Amino acid sequence: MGHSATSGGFFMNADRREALKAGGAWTLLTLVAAAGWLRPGDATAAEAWNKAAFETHSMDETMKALGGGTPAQSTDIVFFSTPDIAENGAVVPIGVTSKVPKTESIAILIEKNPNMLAAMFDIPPGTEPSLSTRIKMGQTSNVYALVKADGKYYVTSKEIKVTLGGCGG
Amino acid sequence: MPSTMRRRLAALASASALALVFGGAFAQSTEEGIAQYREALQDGNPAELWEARGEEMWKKPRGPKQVSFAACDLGLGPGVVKGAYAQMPRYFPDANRVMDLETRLLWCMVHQQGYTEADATKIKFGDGGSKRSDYEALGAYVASQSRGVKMNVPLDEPHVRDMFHLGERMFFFRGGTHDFACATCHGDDGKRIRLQDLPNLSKVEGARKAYTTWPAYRVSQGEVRTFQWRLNDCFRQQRFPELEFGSDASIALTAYLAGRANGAEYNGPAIKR
Amino acid sequence: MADPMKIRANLTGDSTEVKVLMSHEMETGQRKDGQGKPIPAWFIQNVKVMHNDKVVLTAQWGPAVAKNPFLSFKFKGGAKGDKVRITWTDNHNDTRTDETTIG
Amino acid sequence: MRNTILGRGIAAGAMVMVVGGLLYGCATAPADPEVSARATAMMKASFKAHGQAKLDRLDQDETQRLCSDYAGRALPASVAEKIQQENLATVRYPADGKLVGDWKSGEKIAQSGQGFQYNDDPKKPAGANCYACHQLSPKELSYGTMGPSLYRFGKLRGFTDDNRKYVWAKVYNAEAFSACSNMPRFGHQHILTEQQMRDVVALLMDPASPVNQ
Repeated sequence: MGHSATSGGFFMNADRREALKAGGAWTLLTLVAAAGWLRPGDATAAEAWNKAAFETHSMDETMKALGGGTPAQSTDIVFFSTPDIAENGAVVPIGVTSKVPKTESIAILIEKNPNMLAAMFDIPPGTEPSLSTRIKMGQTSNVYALVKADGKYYVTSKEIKVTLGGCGG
Repeated sequence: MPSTMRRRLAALASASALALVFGGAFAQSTEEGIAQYREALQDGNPAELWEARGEEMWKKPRGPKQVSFAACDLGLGPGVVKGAYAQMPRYFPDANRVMDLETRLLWCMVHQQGYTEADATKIKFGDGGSKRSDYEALGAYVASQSRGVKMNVPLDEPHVRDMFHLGERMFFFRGGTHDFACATCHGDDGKRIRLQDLPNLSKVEGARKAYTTWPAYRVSQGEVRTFQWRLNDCFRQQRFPELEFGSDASIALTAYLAGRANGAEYNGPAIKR
Repeated sequence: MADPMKIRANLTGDSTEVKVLMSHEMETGQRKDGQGKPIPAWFIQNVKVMHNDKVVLTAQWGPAVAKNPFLSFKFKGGAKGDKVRITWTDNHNDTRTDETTIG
Repeated sequence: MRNTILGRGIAAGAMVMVVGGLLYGCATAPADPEVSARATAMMKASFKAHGQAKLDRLDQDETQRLCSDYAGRALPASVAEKIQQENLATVRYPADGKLVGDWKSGEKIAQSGQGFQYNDDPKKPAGANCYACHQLSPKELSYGTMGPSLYRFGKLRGFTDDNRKYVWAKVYNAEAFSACSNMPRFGHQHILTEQQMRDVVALLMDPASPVNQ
């Protein structure tokens, strides 16, 4: 059946995997959604938001919530257009490219934010495993780019310094 | 597993930090880091969301008289937006006054659309959230229509010229508890406050570089800020009383800075920290 | 109702670059108002990008995504004139869909 | 009518009609007293009292007036001397002679830019915002360059009584040493309390301060 937006990515929590193993119903739903038969608004209601993964405070907890093991460090994950210093923590540009074959999803995690996970993206075949977005950082922190490829997890990180801008008033 | 894993990741992080230092491909200094940051922000400017909102506002009938801004003359004829911001502030005979963009918008709202001045100035500046100012949306739209146009404030016009000179004196006026003038922070080359480079607005190059970026989306505030806001907040930090919206002093100082920027290509609305 | 998104989709070679700006508070739930009362979290949770009828990207976001979110990525298989449609849904179950034509 | 934004504008416009022609064609004269007087009058009509920032903040003292009028021109030596003498005369040392306080508190004062803005709470202590303009502790990367680096200030110059007195006086009234300096007169203008002054002096002059490491 190939990939769909929701199969095999971070979006899948334990329940969903069970559903998938059980076959039938869920697979049909994703195919229907992927084919656009459900209009947005209908389909989005069926989309998952992994609450547990967005409430974690460490990489371990996050991996657990995502249902994955210890990620291997990889030089095939690269940050681009990601500054070493943020002039303001309210908007920090982050770009991640994964050269890991069969990349299925990319997540951005901020070690010292109140909750570590900032965003996760599922990358279906045909979409380049490379994207950029902007996140908030409360303070100077390590930023992790976590990639799931062919069922395995890979990670790289860099520190971004957050500075106090302006006149300080 | 938890703590070992955390430690391993920390080790990875410091290893990659070392790689950064010795790799040499990344920022060598704070300045370069900040430059990278600013560069990365250029990819997408939320000011476009304000521009879209402002364009809709400009074209729709509004106010008690249900009149659109098609009747509003920004100096180049009723409803003409293209290039208008690059020639403001300017003298408007119908109001017998030099006006900047925001003051002119207010004039059109009151004299053409039938708003009371109190209604039209209820929200001068937004808060980045549900409190939204029409001036910020309209300002972003009108200014965006001067992108690529050379600044050409009509300084030969006697009223504008007079305001320019008054604005120049104002720029150097020291006062308040801290003895600050605009020139305190913006009168020298190559200085910065904290990590922010300070344009030397007493020189043509500095005025050109700075003025042509406003209005701007401020990421720290999640809001588009107009030049009226920029001046208002500078004076707050100068420890002055509050500069009134649309006041002559606000227009005189704008005339000085915009006039000094003449000849430079307008390039806003920009995105800033 | 939420403001429209600003979407750009440009074809270069066989790759379509999508850039989108969304109008959203992305309130973290960590901040307090003037009276010291916590401001409740309000943020986009799900994003879906469709090329014609095919999903080309889905995302789950937490409140750490910056206010007025920006997202940029590329996909293959797009042609000029095709539609790119983006939908977001936030934690108040508010949703917004906008589309653009690949140029 | 005069109380409205647009109404005020029309009144000002009429004034322009009277004097506008006079100025047209004149060379730029930065310190033309007539232009300065009109600019000051315009400012007083254009600002409004807000919180603790009342309109009297636009009333210049002699130092402010001279520095405004000579801005952008060479300051004559006699004027500079006059400004420095008058400001030196304002410097007061603490009655107990104690000039050096707690550098940890001084560091906090140096980091804070709060105080005296119209939206600031006048009951809260003000900061000196030293880092806005100066490098001090090497741990703080976010420092300005409007003033010189003060890193290792005491260590380089020596932890002497004379230097402590100089630092006190400089923070108290910078115009006493450098006419039309950009540095606020923290003591003279009552921006910092006596104890805060001591703490800032400690940040620069305590051998244990991070500034001197």
